[in-house]
Amino acid sequence: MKELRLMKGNEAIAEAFIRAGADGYFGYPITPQSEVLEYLMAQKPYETTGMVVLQAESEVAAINMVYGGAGCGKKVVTSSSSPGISLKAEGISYMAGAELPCLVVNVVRGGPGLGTIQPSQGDYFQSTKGGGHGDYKLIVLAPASVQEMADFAKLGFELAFKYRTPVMIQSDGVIGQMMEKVELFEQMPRWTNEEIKKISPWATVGKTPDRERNIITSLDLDPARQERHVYKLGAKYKEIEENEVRFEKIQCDDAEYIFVAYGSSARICQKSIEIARAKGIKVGLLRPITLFPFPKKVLNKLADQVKGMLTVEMSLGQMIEDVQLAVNGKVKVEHYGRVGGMIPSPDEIVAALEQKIIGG
Amino acid sequence: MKELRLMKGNEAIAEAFIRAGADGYFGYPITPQSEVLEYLMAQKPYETTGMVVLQAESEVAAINMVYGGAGCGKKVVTSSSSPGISLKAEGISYMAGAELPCLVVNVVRGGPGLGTIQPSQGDYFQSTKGGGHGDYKLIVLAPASVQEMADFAKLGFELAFKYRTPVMIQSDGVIGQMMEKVELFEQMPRWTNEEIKKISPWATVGKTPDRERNIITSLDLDPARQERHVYKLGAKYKEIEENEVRFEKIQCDDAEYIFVAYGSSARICQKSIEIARAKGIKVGLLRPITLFPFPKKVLNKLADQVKGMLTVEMSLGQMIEDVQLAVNGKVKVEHYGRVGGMIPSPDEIVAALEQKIIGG
Amino acid sequence: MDIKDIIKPENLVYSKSKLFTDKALSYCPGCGHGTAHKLVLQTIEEMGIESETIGVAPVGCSVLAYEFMDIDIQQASHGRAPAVATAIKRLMPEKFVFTYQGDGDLAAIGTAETIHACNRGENIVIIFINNGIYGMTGGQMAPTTIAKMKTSTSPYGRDTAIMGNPLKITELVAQLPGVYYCTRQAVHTAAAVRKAKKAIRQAFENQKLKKGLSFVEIVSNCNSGWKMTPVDSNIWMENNMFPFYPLGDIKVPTEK
Amino acid sequence: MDIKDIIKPENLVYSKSKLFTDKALSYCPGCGHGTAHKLVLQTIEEMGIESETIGVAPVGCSVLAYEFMDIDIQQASHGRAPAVATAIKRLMPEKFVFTYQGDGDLAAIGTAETIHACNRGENIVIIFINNGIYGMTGGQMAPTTIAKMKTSTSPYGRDTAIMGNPLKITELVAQLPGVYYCTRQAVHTAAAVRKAKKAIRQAFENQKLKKGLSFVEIVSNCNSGWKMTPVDSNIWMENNMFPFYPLGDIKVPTEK
Amino acid sequence: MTEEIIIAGFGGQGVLSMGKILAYSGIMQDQEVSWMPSYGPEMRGGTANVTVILSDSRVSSPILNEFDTAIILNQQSMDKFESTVKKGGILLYDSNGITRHPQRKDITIYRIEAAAKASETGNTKVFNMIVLGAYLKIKPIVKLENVIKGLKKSLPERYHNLIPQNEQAIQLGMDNVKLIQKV
Amino acid sequence: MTEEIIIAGFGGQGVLSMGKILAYSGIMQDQEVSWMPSYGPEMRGGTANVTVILSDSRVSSPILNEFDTAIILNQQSMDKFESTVKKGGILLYDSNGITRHPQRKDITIYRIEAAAKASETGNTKVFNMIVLGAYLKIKPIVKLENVIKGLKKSLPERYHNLIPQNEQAIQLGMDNVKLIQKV
Amino acid sequence: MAKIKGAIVVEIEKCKGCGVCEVACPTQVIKLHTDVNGKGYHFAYMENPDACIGCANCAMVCPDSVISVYKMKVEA
Amino acid sequence: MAKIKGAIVVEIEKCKGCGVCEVACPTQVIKLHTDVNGKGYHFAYMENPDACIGCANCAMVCPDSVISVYKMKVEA
Ligand SMILES: Cc1ncc(C[n+]2csc(CCOP(=O)(O)OP(=O)(O)O)c2C)c(N)n1
Ligand SMILES: Cc1ncc(C[n+]2csc(CCOP(=O)(O)OP(=O)(O)O)c2C)c(N)n1
Ligand code: SF4
Ligand code: SF4
Ligand code: SF4
Ligand code: SF4
Ligand code: SF4
Ligand code: SF4
Ligand SMILES: [Mg+2]
Ligand SMILES: [Mg+2]
Repeated sequence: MKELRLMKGNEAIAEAFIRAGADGYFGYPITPQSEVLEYLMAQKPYETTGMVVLQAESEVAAINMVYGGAGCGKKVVTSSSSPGISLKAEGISYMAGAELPCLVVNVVRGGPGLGTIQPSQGDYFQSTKGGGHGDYKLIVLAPASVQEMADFAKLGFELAFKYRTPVMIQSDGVIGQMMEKVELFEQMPRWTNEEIKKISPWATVGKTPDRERNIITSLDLDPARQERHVYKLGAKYKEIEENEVRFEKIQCDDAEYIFVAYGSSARICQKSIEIARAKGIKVGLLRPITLFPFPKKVLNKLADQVKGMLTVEMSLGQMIEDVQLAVNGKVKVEHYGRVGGMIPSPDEIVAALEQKIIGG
Repeated sequence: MKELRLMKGNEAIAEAFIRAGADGYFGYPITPQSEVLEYLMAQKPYETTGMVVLQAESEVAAINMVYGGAGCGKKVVTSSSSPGISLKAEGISYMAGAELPCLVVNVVRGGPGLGTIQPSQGDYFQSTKGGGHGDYKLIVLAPASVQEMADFAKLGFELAFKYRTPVMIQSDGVIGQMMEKVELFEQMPRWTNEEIKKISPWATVGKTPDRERNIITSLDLDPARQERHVYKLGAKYKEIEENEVRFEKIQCDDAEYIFVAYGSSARICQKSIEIARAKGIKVGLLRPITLFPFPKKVLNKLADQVKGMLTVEMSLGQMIEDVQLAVNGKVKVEHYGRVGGMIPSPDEIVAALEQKIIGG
Repeated sequence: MDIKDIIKPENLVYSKSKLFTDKALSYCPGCGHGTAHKLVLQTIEEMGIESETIGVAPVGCSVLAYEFMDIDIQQASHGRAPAVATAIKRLMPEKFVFTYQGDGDLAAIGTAETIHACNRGENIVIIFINNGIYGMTGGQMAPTTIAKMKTSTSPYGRDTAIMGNPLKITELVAQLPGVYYCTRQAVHTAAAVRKAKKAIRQAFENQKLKKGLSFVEIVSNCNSGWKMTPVDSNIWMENNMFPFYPLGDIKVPTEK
Repeated sequence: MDIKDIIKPENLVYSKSKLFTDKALSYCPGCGHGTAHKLVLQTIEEMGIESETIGVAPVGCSVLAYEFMDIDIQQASHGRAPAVATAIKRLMPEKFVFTYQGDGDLAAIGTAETIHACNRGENIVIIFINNGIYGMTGGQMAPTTIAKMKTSTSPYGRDTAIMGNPLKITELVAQLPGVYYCTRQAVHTAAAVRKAKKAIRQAFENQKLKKGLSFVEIVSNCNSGWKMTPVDSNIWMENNMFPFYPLGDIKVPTEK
Repeated sequence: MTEEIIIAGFGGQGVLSMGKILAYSGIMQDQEVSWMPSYGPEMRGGTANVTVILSDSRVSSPILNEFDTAIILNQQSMDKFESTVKKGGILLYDSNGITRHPQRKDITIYRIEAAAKASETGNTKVFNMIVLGAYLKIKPIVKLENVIKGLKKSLPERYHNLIPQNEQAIQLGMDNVKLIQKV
Repeated sequence: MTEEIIIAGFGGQGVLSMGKILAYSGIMQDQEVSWMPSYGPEMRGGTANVTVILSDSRVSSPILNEFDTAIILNQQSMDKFESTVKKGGILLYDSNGITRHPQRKDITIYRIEAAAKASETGNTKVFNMIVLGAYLKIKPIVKLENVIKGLKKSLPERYHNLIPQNEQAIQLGMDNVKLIQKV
Repeated sequence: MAKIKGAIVVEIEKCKGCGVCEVACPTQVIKLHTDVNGKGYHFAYMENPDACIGCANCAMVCPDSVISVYKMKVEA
Repeated sequence: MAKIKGAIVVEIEKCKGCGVCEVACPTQVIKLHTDVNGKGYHFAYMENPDACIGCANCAMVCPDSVISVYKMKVEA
């Protein structure tokens, strides 16, 4: 039987790295996610599974360590929070360009700048539209529970290797710091060198006589070749949009209105639904689980059914653009959010629905 | 009379910094914009206007030098190209949070990663949606000529100080490397210490007994206060959207189709218009000059007039989202672009118009 | 005689620097940050340069230094205070500029900015609080954490074979020609405070004379991070930190 | 006797390393990068470790090292090769890992990664090509540019008062306990090439013995950036670079 | 059944671990639980609080602005959280250090002199267990045996010898809680 | 009038500066101009080219894939740019180092032995001015006096003494350009 | 004979009870109070005021600058 | 008496004419050709083949590794 534990989101994801057979974690402390590294250091997986855990000198070093490890076909991961993720932007862009699989966890805090250490969802644009330079996309998973923190570590690695792409797990201070019960999946063995050679034949593990040398790079000085490469990336993102959309529909069947919210906001919206339905307002929730690929189609379909949508984000309104792009003018879309580390309460969300959508 | 010169875009903007009375430039070499620092070092403005020019140890150091200078109410600027801009993401977010005026020039090259040194417009999302973390916006100016490289240096400083916000000048390898004739505005004096105290009473120039101490920070550990701060930023961005939209309409009056393109793509589209109109296709060009604030209203209005819009970008399609958001489903919007340092030719753009919009 | 007879304005011999704001320090009880703040402010007050001084606060427990010091201050991003200070000083060479940084800030993420500001010989003062730990974020290992020391990210003690050696950044920067004066001090006893005060004064005087960069390390406690009482932490510091980070001048101006 | 009698397979005493690919080197005529590449490849070939070696290329003229070296290589982002190599080595401790970096890459933007990889004593080899300039981007000033030297961003010569002092990063890292072996070499004469070769071999042997980090600086020319002929650039290097960057071992293992 | 609780006091009073034990106890009897702490440097010598939810169905929002029960252990927390108790809900507090006692008339108020009792026992560390006992007396939402199981889960093995003394403290709390006002 | 030109050859042949002088000459007679070079490290010992446009009206795209005139100075450039000359346009080339001469039949072709002439004069630096002269003979789109003005603008003051010798080189080019094929 | 007498004033509400002053005092003047202040700290006070020589050691090491020191010469 | 005779082979098309080998040769064997190769470089060649002692200095310093060195003992 799987194990049941009461854990913080940050601890659960750290434990899940170990169990998912991760080869290496490289990180730098920052609130509200320092427990990830702390948990790993306390567990010492290097003495059990052989997983490397290293506190880097900075976030920049950490993401480049991840680059190095991923280039060897290893399962590697880093975690940070908003300012630290900004520092990793160049490295993430490199990894997307070099088509390297890895996990990057962002336990979002309030920005811009040093901002606040309290929860926020202000990094949606950064994660989904490209914090780094150039045409690239990350697969972005948004866990809404401690259970998903653990599960998405495994899923994230699967997707990363399936598409040879960095995967971002976008959490926030609520999900990272809260404890819930979590059913942990069983320990998976780390890949052997032989398995890595099969799974990632492109990896730089030493050029044996049976193959051409392997190169990890994001550079091509020949524009025609570089263009082909970028088109190939573009095709991959299209494929991901076809295959990997994930979302949760809650009480949408009879809904006249829809909340669109992810992560901790989606949790709060569930309480809002209880309140609203008690008042007779038929509202449901569409929770994007993948922020990229964004659940456009289902939203576009829901737009035919409902009278309006309210996006609820702990930001000034970022995901709302993707919702608007999805519904393409079919239905009214408004945003409600709190910022700066403030968290919207279930009833103020209901009030916003009444005011901006139903009454508005 | 103003001076007329044949200059590279990179040289023109460097000369314009001096003439705009800039106090400091901090940068790190990267192709295709190294001429900016080289020009300044050759001119030695520190011996004439007193402007400081410093080659920093990295882009991260450079943006933080800009932070320091801007915090003193000085006119300061940095320039780089795509990977270097990614490294500046944290610093830019800090400056937005601390409400510091400055100029950041991005002479975009092809990404992601090290990519190519050839021209690209793949950093649109990064500039307009937020490369750094948190809710913030930059004013983004997109010059389409060497003349505008010079003029926008001046305009950029004006806007930066008007709104206490970082301003991004988003150029690309074409505009940076090409020479055109440019009419240089006259040398403006650098602000005196007295002027700075008046213009930027918030600046840290030493706490005199007549005022409270000045603090430059983006941090507020109290969520309620931080929320007020972020709302204030939000209000500022709204104000900028009201007041500072800039665009150029070319042959739109009788247009049945519209190209939407900025920077060097807009230059190429003008040639495409010649070609298309010779064929009897009535096409015009809407050139956003400010990428944020985006010329939403004019596009929404044009959507009532035309049959379709083609965005032309040297990317996989980024600005197209803003165009779609602007027209809100009223009219068909498609994207045509080249990537990886490849530059679309005028006639392939016309072909794309015929195929994707007129025929499609 | 009665105490009231002693406690009279004319008998006052030591009190809080006037350059402190009214806000209570946010530091943990017994934390050396407060003492170090005081010495910086006393120096500025004595030199009468409060209206000409711009401080640069780091990211670390002293991120809020600007709440407590009644002077103009910029709060820099993590590790970049030397770059921020470089620009301030270059743009306003007539002002006094100092950074105040922790060991994570200065010697981990900020290594490049530290080395290069030092190497350029920027005419600034760097006050470097080495408490061998990341205080602010809850006691993680710092580059300066000594061997075997327990922190939240070295819960079984720093294993130098895996986690690297403690970094004597001060000895490193002392090698650079741009560094004019470099010293290591402490603030846990009155005698140490007196010496540290003198060192800080010297550093600011150097800046006045345009001598280049002055670097003052203060080995300090982080009783919260170390999980000790303040008094015990100071004893532990003497017994464990000082042998590795010996106090005293590391580089002194040769000219006089 | 006829030359043809000499030019026979059995008389071959020196030829191109087999670990070069067929691709012609993209370097400027006379550039030391090519020679340095050769020494690295010869070492790997001699030790027979080509299937166990992973190289890390920098951003700089040698960004394309992977085009020329017939081994597995990762191209790291600017300055971060030591971090990339750290992870590779830690995840595959049985492999040989080296970085190949220019002076801008290693000593400017990459300062923190260099210092910390050295300080952790990562069991890798760093080959550091110091040509006193940013070759790739068109000859801008590097941290290592010597005083008064002209570059495109110091067109009137490096004014150390404004632009800072040339940085002897090699002497700095030699201080760190994690650095086991540290030497400065050149590759412009046959004698220098022989010594440099030996140093690189020593470095790789150290890695085999798990001794920690070996750091081999090669002072080299950038005739394009220096705007000289290759031959003149080598003479200039001897006269101007070597006095400031003296060749020879800086740190040698004390044990034997 | 859903019980939404806020526990608030000084850092160091064991607020977070008390919440954790409660949450673990819920798990032991197959409930859904969530535990959401305040976090960050302001906790340094400052206040700490934790929201604990125990429910028979999936917990929606882990963050609330109204609570069934508020357990309040210093004045700052009283100022902040008295108003967040739902009408008809419960406020339990320790009067040590309290300068302004609760004033609401629409809630039920209990007091437990846990600090005093703890120092009487000579073991101030069991303070939070006394409070927990008081709470469980008022609202026996988890069985004592499950609390003990929860304790075992949340304490590292090497501290399991302390469990009996924690159990006694819980009993002490149960025995000493006082009803101040009933609605 | 709009003239769209590509000049292509080795780095070091003065391709970029020839384009610059041409552009400056245009400015001297009040035309609109643009000058767009190839750039980057592949120029290291490799090829260099520049697109120059002179026009009476605002220049739209500075980047083109068809040209009125191509000036071609090595084989690689011939391979790359011969096909880009507009039908009826002009191709001017120096045969030095050319292994495959132009083959198109629908364009006018001129040759200038500029490398040979330059080494005859003993000053290989004027190579590009000889080419410029040849071009201006074919297409006198800018007046010689404006070229001299353009030269003055693009050369630093300390080289102005070299202008006469550049002028002679231009003349040399004008005198030696040969028509190979006329359409 | 002239003797030096000292005294200190502790800002009780700002004292954090760290005890650093206590160990710094050469004449064992200072103790931490059994009572706590509004923040819950056992604040410092002069337990042996007579022993105070006004050396300011305590104030010098007080991280929170909450000690003021007074000193005067008295004829013994 | 046994004498050492050497010879070099330059890959002409890959030579970049840098001249580094020329100055490295202790016996002035090498010169740069007045002709150029396909890339336009004046390539290196043995101008005094008889003087070659096969020391490989030239090859050692050749940045492009385009020199192969041959050596044999010949009876004088
Ligand atoms: C880019 C970035 N990375 C990480 C952090 C998190 N962080 C805040 S303070 C700190 C370390 C502080 O340690 P130190 O500099 O030693 O200061 P102390 O608190 O010990 O005085 C860290 C890692 C951050 N705010 N920004
Ligand atoms: C983040 C980033 N900044 C700047 C650059 C531009 N850049 C490429 S190479 C280089 C410097 C190369 O100099 P060096 O390391 O000395 O190598 P060399 O070419 O001299 O061998 C720079 C600044 C870049 N590619 N990425
Ligand atoms: S955490 Fe450490 S460094 Fe920070 S205030 Fe507390 S004792 Fe001082
Ligand atoms: S630019 Fe300099 S370093 Fe680069 S290849 Fe040319 S000579 Fe070598
Ligand atoms: S002034 Fe000196 S003697 Fe008096 S209490 Fe303070 S330390 Fe003790
Ligand atoms: S040193 Fe200061 S804060 Fe600490 S106990 Fe003494 S008076 Fe209080
Ligand atoms: S050293 Fe090599 S590349 Fe240079 S001239 Fe000699 S053979 Fe040619
Ligand atoms: S092998 Fe020696 S002697 Fe022969 S050409 Fe080369 S350097 Fe000269
Ligand atoms: Mg510290
Ligand atoms: Mg270099």
